[in-house]
Amino acid sequence: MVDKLFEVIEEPISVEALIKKVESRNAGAITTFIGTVRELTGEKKTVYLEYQAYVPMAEKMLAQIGKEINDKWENTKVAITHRIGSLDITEIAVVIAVSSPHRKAAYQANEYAIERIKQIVPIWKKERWEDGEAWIGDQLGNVPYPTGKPEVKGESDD
Amino acid sequence: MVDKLFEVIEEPISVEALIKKVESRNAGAITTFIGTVRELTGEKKTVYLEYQAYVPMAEKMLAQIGKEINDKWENTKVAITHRIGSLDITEIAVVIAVSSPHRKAAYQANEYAIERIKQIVPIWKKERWEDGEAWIGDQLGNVPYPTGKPEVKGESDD
Amino acid sequence: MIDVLLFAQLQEEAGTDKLQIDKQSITVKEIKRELQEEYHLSQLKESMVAVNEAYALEDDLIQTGDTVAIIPPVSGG
Amino acid sequence: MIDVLLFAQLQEEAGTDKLQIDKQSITVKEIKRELQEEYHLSQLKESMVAVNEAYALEDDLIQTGDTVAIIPPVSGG
Repeated sequence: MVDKLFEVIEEPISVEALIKKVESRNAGAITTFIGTVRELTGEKKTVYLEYQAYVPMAEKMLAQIGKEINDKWENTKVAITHRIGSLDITEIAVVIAVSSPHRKAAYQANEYAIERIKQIVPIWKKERWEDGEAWIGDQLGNVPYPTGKPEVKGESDD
Repeated sequence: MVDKLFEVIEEPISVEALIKKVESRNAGAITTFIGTVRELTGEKKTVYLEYQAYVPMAEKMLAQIGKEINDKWENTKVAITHRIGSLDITEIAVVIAVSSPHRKAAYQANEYAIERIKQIVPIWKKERWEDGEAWIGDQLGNVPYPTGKPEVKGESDD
Repeated sequence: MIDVLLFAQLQEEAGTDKLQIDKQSITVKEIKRELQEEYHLSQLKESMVAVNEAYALEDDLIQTGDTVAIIPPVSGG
Repeated sequence: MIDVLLFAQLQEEAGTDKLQIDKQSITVKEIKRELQEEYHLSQLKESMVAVNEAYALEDDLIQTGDTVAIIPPVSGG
């Protein structure tokens, strides 16, 4: 079986498995980003989250992000897995692993990946609170970009 | 047994174990940096590396870096493990894990940690090539800072 | 026939994850208007449209047999 | 008696990881000079000195019983 570098799955994500996918004799640095379900957003208490995806397209978009990174930062390797379904507090929703000969690129490329995911990958999150639930969209009303550079926003909420 | 958040060990480092140490219900993001032994530096081919540390002081300095991060970025949790002894290509020399409610802080604090490690933590690396060996020091002749802000340099070699 | 996939909020509003539109061809802009008028879906203005798993522009032409997906603002990560 | 720990390159040059200096007290600056003159160690100029596991300044006073470590430029990470 060939490892898929970019996938959307329903099972828990193994961080170690993603690190393995980007290992390389020429890598001096591997960064990972692990997005977890946080209990508090402002005053609101999340009970659990539910993620839904347009799976085949989401995997294509993740692969596109990987390609964008390879074009921007030399000799990087990228793997991304996003989980869907119902997730409890502290569970892992997404893992991004990037390896690079140099650490600066490993950090930059990793952060680029999460910003891009939030722009172009068809995955949606429903928050379930004690007193209700809602599908979350971009509160600023931006629409995702089909191509081109991401607009890297400042501190976002997750 | 209480988990040590900052340690220098001779055995292989478990990334999963470090992630566990920084998990939190208020964390929305965990970043890890994994420093691995790279084969090529310029034209030079490394056969293996050897790390030596002044262990008790190195652990104190790692803890100090953790404290600096907690002061600079709210609600972060930090764990750092550095390995010493002989390491082969692709083996892990250091792992930094940072959790934070927000991803921006998790990336920034993690990068701050590796820059600080390269300034103040008494650990030394000996490179073994096919035709010789040498202890590596800072080629720019900087000395580490006992206190104060790090001078974050540009792209370094590892 | 054109399949239209719905997700998230839109799926709940429509009560289904898939609609079918009986057309030979239609532009992206027109299909959005049609979905608004026929199904009263919200969020169409701020949604992107994907045709066969790739983002499409407002004037792109959708043909019978294509799979269309309405992509409201995403919130993964 | 003051213990002086050596690491990396300095340890190899001295052929030992620990020296002892028979003094009641001495400043950081003086101990560096003494190590240079007695043991011909390199890198002393660019090295930091730690006293009891904390970085010390050039004019700090080292007392008998203290543990000193010579810290050449570090290269961990």
